[in-house]
Amino acid sequence: MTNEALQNLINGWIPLLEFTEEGSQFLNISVKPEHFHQLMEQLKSNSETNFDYLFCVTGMDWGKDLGVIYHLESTTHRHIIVVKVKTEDRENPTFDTVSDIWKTAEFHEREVFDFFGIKFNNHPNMERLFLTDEWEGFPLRKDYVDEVNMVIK
Amino acid sequence: MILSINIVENDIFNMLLIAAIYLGIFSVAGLFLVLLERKVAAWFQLRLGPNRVGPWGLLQTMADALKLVSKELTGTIKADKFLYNLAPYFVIISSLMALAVFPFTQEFQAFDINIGIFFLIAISSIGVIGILLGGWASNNKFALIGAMRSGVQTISYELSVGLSLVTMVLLTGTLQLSEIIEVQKSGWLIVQGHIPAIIAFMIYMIAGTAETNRAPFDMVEAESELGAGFHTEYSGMKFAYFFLAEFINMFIIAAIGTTVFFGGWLSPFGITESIPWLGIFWFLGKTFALVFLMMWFRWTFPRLRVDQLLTLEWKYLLPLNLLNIVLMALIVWLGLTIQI
Amino acid sequence: MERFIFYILAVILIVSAIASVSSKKMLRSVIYLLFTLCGIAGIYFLIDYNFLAAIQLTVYAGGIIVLIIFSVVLIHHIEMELEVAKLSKKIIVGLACAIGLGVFLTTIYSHQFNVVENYNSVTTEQIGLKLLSYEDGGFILPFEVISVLLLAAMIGAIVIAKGKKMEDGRPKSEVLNEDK
Amino acid sequence: MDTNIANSNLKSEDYFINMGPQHPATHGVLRLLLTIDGEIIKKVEPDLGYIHRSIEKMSERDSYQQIVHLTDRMDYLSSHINNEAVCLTVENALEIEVPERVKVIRTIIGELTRIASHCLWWGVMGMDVGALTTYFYGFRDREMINDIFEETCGARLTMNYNIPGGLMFDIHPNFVKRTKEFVAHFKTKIPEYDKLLTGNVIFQKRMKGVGILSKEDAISFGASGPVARGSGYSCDVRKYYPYSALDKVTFNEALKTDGDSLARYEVRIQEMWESLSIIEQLIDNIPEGDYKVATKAVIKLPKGEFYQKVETARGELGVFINSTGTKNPYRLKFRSPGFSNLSLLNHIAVGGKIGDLVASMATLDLVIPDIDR
Repeated sequence: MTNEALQNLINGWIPLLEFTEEGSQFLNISVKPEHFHQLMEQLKSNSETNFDYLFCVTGMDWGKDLGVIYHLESTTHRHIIVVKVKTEDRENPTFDTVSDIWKTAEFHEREVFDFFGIKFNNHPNMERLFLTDEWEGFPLRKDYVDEVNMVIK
Repeated sequence: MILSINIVENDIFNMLLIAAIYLGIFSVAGLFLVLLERKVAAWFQLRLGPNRVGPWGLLQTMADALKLVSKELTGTIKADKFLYNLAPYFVIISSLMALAVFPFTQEFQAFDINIGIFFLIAISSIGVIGILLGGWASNNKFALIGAMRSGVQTISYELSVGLSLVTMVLLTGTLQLSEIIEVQKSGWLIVQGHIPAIIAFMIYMIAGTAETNRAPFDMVEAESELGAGFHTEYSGMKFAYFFLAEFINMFIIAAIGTTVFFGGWLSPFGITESIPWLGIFWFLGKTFALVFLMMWFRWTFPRLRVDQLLTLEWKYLLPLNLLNIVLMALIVWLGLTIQI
Repeated sequence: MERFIFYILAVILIVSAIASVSSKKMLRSVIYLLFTLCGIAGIYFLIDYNFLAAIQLTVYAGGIIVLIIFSVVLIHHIEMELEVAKLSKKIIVGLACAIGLGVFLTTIYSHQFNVVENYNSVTTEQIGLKLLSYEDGGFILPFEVISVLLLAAMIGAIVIAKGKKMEDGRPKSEVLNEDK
Repeated sequence: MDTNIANSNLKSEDYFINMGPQHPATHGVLRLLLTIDGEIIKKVEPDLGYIHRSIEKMSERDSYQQIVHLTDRMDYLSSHINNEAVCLTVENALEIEVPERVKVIRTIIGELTRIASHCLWWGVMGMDVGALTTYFYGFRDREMINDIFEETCGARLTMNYNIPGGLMFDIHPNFVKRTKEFVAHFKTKIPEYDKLLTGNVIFQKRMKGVGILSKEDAISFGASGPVARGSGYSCDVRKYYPYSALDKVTFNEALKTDGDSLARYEVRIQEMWESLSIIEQLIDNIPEGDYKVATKAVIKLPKGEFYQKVETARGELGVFINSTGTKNPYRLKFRSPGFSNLSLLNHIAVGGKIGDLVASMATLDLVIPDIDR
């Protein structure tokens, strides 16, 4: 399915979606956190989109916002879409988990939590994955400072 | 030099001498087998193997033994020290005791007991206690799992070893090792007993390999699963005891096979009958051929899984073995044996 | 010489028997028991009862001790120690043991033992014939009775090992519990 | 005594085992927390991060040329393909068209890397199921490939042969000859692999029906590479999103539908044949031309987001770059195949024996630095 067709199809499902193709080879959708889980569920279950393969989950720190970028692919239609969700709450950023939709998300979301401190509601095991439990801070955030170990030019 | 030590006199000096000679045989055979294993492994794996220490690497295992002797002994803090230290001796003493009853030649036999084969089976059942103890007393979970596996494995495969030997005892009518060889002067037992004897030999080799905890039945060590299994926490000389015992056990299994199936020190067709001391070369030659077979298994086969191991024993080997005994009994009863 | 070996074996037997009942760690008791059994096997060897000695080693040392070790290892942790009995119990047991020993020793010393002349070792063949003979002094009946007993034990073991019967993929007991 | 209390006393406790971080079967510093019941696995919980070097954070500080060097250290067995992934992303973003010669050489070396990686996997796979000899057979053939690499780019493992815009140097004059020798040699060796291991009854029994992964689960767990293709999920990036010279060659995607360990094993053996076929198609007609195009000393990517997939020996490697137009990426994310493949280990191991866990973990072909990045 082409990007326009996808945009037209998805546009009606959820309010307040933003579509863009600027600066990216895929169709990007920005969604509000409260509608996020609903959108993802529909993207997977709708037979025309059928995004059953979540292949990349990227935590992002845009300076002001924290968010997560999901790269989705459909193994039947072979189209790709990018879903972005962001929040301005840097103290306690929380999104809904999608590990109930794609099992791989369980590990990827733990990685995002580990490095960005973004929590996921209803996640079965929301603990640090790579770093030790007593680690302070979230290293991949732009404002993370570690005077001893970090070399920044 | 021919050692006529068949008649044990009530002389302490004599006993000590025999004990010393056997200890010598034991350690030399152990070290040589380790070297042989490494050479065979290298041959199978397109490598050179040890070739630095001594001519053709002959002294390599000596160097390794020296290294092991001089190593620090370590252990876990909460280990049951008494049992932990005791375990290697169980393993090594049981294999040393078994060595005593073999007739290396007609004369060279320390202890010609009238229940030779039964004695060997009895002794080999004690070695497993050492492994169980070592695994438990190390206070290591991997070691414990290895020990439990070993217990299960040895108890199961002892049956097959015993029954396949019983099959051959039907032919000989005696348990005494020297007499078993006497019987074979009219044809090695594997010839005399033809088909059932060959089946019994195959079962014996499979079960014997399992009994010594060697690949493909090395569940006990299973280095990709359990690290080093029951001897994970052993180091230095105590580890060397386990290591040496494994090789001596392999030698013992092969020696029993030689004695029972291939005529012990008898030469083929009696070609060296006139020179009795040549018997030791025949005995060792046959034994090392069987040892080589076991090494061949080890360096070719993948390891079985623990449940497959038990399935093999209880569902295939044991029923086959029982059938084989009936078959052999029939053959002996009807006089269908082949005599040369 | 034989006397010398006998005393060594006797010392091993007595010391390990005492250690077996007095050790606080369960697995150690089992090992002392193993020493006792091995010592008995040694005495059998000494008096040329080779078959009996080998049986002693296979069945008791190799079989039963391994099973005991197995069960101990499965339930017993390395740090666990047995409880010490109360003093009153200790005294009662000690008295009972002393009485037993006394009876035993008086019996032995009041009997006149004769040294066997023309002793010859029993072969396996003789034992086998005796076991399967149905004439006078034959052991065929006890032999068969014991094999039936062993069969019963084996079936029992299989029934226990098989565990609960499954009904619709669940253990039967669970289904029964729901009905109550 | 109350019967309930008696029952609760008889209840067995969970038995925990730490497999790793130093353990022969985890192939690196991976720690698995196993919950077992006797020999049967009840739960597998991976504990990661023992060799995490934060390559993603380091990338935010480095120039694009420098980032290429970091990727060698991720999946060190597919180092060339990792390099290629970053280079392709940068080239696509800058809209540079690299010469045909570069594309062909990249593809040939990529496939050689894949064969080398599978050789190593085959060796250690055999070791994991207890056949120790396979290790030396696998390494014997891998050594030939490493020699070719050494001659061409000076390194055997972390090659660094790719740079944004082409290759570091031209190929060695012997490259074509030696690669052809290797192909001829290796064609006689894969049947040997089958003889030694694949056909063995014990091996078949160890692998068949062990660690079953259905197609749906494979997709849901984000599996890729041979792991997913063993479950019948056709996902070869080389087929669906061909890069470099892969659109000029014909090859079959190795697919098996059983989903067990044996299927994953057979897929990899099949892939070695396919890689040989790709090399054969390209090796005789490497086009003449430059081995690189000139790029600026300081590469600045345009503002935007760029994503590139490549197929490493372990599966789909994705490089996601978010650029703000400076000389460093604002955010760089590697979607590593091993990380997703590891996430399904618990799923396929539960209910099996410890031996099954080791066998099915070997067929996942994990490289820990790839997971720990």
